[in-house]
Amino acid sequence: MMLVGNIATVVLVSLGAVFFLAGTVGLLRFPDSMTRLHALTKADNLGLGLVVLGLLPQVDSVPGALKLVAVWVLTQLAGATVTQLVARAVWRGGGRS
Amino acid sequence: MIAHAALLVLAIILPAAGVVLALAAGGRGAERVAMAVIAGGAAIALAIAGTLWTTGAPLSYVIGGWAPPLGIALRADGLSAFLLLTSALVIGAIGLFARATYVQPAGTPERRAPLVFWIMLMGVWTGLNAVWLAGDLFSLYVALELLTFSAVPLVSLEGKPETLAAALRYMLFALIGSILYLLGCALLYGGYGTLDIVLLSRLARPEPVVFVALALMTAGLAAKTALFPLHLWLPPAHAGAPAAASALLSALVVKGSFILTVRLWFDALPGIAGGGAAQFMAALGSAAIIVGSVLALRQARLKLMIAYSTVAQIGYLFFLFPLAGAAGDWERLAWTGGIMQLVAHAVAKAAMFMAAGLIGEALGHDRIAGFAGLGRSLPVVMFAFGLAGMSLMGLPPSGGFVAKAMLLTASIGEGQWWWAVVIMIGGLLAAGYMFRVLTPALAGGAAPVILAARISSARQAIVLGLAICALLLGLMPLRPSALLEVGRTMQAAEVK
Amino acid sequence: MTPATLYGLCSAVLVGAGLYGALVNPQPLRKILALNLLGSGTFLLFGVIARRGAAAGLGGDPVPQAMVITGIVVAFSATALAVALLLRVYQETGRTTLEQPAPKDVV
Amino acid sequence: MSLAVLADAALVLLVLGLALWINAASRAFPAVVGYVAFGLLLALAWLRLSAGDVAMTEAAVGSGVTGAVLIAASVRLRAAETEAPPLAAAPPALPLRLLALLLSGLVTAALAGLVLWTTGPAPSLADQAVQHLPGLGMGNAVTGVLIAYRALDTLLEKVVLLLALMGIWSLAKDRYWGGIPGPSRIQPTNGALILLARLLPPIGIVVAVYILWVGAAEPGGAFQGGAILAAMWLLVMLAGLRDAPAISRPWVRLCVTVGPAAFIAVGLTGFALPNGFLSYPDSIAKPLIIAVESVLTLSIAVILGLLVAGPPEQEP
Repeated sequence: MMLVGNIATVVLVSLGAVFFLAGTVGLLRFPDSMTRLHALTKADNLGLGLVVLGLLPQVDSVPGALKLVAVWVLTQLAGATVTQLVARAVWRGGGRS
Repeated sequence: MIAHAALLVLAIILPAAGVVLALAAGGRGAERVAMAVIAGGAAIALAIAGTLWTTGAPLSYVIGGWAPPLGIALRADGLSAFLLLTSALVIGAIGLFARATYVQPAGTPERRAPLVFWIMLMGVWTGLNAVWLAGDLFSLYVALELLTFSAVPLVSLEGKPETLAAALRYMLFALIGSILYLLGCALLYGGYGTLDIVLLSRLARPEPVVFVALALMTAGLAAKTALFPLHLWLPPAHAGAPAAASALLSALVVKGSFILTVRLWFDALPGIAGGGAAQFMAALGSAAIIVGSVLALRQARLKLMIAYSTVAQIGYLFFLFPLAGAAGDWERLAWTGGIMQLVAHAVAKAAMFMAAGLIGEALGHDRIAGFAGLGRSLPVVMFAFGLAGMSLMGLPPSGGFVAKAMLLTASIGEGQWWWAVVIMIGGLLAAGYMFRVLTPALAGGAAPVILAARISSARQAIVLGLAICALLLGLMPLRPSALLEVGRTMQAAEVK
Repeated sequence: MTPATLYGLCSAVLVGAGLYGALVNPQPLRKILALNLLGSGTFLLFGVIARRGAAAGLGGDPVPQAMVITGIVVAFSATALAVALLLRVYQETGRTTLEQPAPKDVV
Repeated sequence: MSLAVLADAALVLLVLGLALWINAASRAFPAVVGYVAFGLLLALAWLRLSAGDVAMTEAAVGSGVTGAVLIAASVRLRAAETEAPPLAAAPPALPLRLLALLLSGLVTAALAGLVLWTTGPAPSLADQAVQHLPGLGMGNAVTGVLIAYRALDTLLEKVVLLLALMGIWSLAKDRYWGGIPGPSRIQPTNGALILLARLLPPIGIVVAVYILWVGAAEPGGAFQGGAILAAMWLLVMLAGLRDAPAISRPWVRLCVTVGPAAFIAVGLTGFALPNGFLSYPDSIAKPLIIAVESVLTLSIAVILGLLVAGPPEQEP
């Protein structure tokens, strides 16, 4: 059981890291703000989600697990709002970055 | 004895509670709270000084029963007693003086300036008493910040553009100063695991960490004290503030960081800084005296002149570092002389700024060129101004004379005659800028000036009373004060 | 090199950078930012000292840590007050400089 | 070199790079945004130094609330940035810059030297601090220091906060005294922000209360909890759902003063106990401390929020 958990952690967290990496590369390399936002939100949504999912087997209490999930949910909420705000500001500014 | 020691707590907590209460009450309540705090604070200061005087022993109070190094102790020695009394006297006079300016008429909406003034007055007092009494370098940092946060709004109280800029500049100087001081605290804690002054004095040895800490802290505190060449912020800030606030800032607030420097050099880290460093401090003080006085001579406006005179008079305080010490007759004389200079300047400068405020109100301006014949129109105010000026010049019989005479005697006695030369030049320059104001004002032939506003005799009396206090300090005998020596244990051992 | 030493060096550089920025940068807002860097460096030094004083099952000496918490709060209050002053100066004068108007009043 | 040291080194390099960039950036707004990121990275550094309480405070106050103040200021000052001297300030002359460089270089060198010089374990009060915790009913030593051993500092720091608030209010124009802080924000704004401002505060309040409560035993406490409450309030104001309250409102005055007043009152009742001012009776130490901290949290939240909101700029 321990082993399965550990393997799941390694796989999921690594996968999450890949998404973060891809998101960061996108942030640096994409041409304009909209596509950059797109890249960032992928890192936020999937990357963090996978990392949290991967860490769950390592938590030994239910409240601890709930806290981890709460971190993900709150980041989603904040990230989505901020993306909206930035996108709207970019839109108003005529689509320039 | 425990009951007496509890007074140390009350000296800090009473004005602090005043700040909280005045803000909660708002409006007319603020002034009432401030008046009650002034009365109570004066009683506490007198009681502490009286206890030290009668018992001849210092007081200390351990907060919450947590003894240092884990906890914080408050301590009152003779120096604290002098400073508590001085601040109670000066703040009392300023408070009574300011009642006419910062009025909240009954039944009207709350006004900005009175509420801010009364709260900041008590904020300054909290900070000062905490500086005089706290026995822990980090508590002293918080105390310094109390001073900064209450002094800055006083500078910009009138909201004029130039005073706002002066307040911002003062704030930035003060912030750099407090962070450098805090940096030194970090180093000392890292070296010795305590920031308690008494424990540090036992543990600290002359080693790199202490040198760096002392240098950083001294530099930071010098910026807050406006020691030359870090004085640039002071004149616009002190001259731009309303008169009652200028009096508070020039008389007391700059002394807070100075006394903290003294506590560091003499109490927390005694004997760490070498003679060369002490000479350097006094050299900066000398430069302050010369530069400040010369600039004071060149000012066209009275309040700026007085502010530059503060830069100069602060310079004298720094003669403490090479001249004063725990042992030896000359050193003890210099100690009393230096502290007397602080007290005399506080009292005289407060009187002088308030007199300048009354002159400004009466004339509608404070240009020195327009002062001819002022002596006839405002005799009491000009008399008070002259009396306070005697102290700055060091003429007998005044507090300033006693202080400067002691410093002068000590410097000759210790073979450091060069400081004596500076003290005498400084006196001459002070006479120069004082007479630039007094001569036209008291000139016999000139017709009395037409006054724009009438000045109440009660306010004139307050200023005169304070100026007379500056004079009465001159009745002090020219020898080391017994009260000031309370708590300076090392020296007591030396004498026996 | 222990982590504490590493962060200690970090704090030394932060202090230097903050001090330089506060002295040299002419814009008051940037001075305030630099002062915050200076403050952060100072606090970090407290943290390093606390870490080196780890004992009694604690990861660090709680006394300097508590001092940092007090310090951060004071630093924030200072930033807020300085920024409010700056905004008011700008509102009144349209300028963001600390230079005094040329002293015309000198004899 | 272990992996952890590598991570530390990377974090330090990131922090330093960001710091230098904040100094060098040509415009204020990006520098300020950089500072917020800097604060969050610093919070990670604090975790690496085993200082969870400080990390939370740094993230919430040092980076978060400070960032809010600085960002708002940089936006309002944006127009001034394109000004040339004399409206904007000119940098100092080269010799002065070199002097400043020399000075800051010396300080850095001295500090770095001391850090490298003293490598052994530092003197520590950790033992003493832990030893007395059970008597207070506390498990978190940092909270113990703040609320008991060095309670005087904490109390005076509350007075500093009040003075700072009063100082900011004092910058109001006379005709706005007693009015509403800041320019009016009530306007049809972004739907997403409004949604967040409706969703997040209930969660934030629960988290703040939790952090205050847990502060007795684990990282957390009045300040961290208060900062979170303040952030929730600021979010509501930012979304345009509510304006800041007029500063003449009695409840505002009550909220900002009740915490410090309660702290002073509890401190003074200590005079009736053997250990005097700011000591707590053994039997009810913990509930008393939690009670004081709860009231303090409320005051801190309101004060922090109002410090960010700024001086009154609308007539009462």
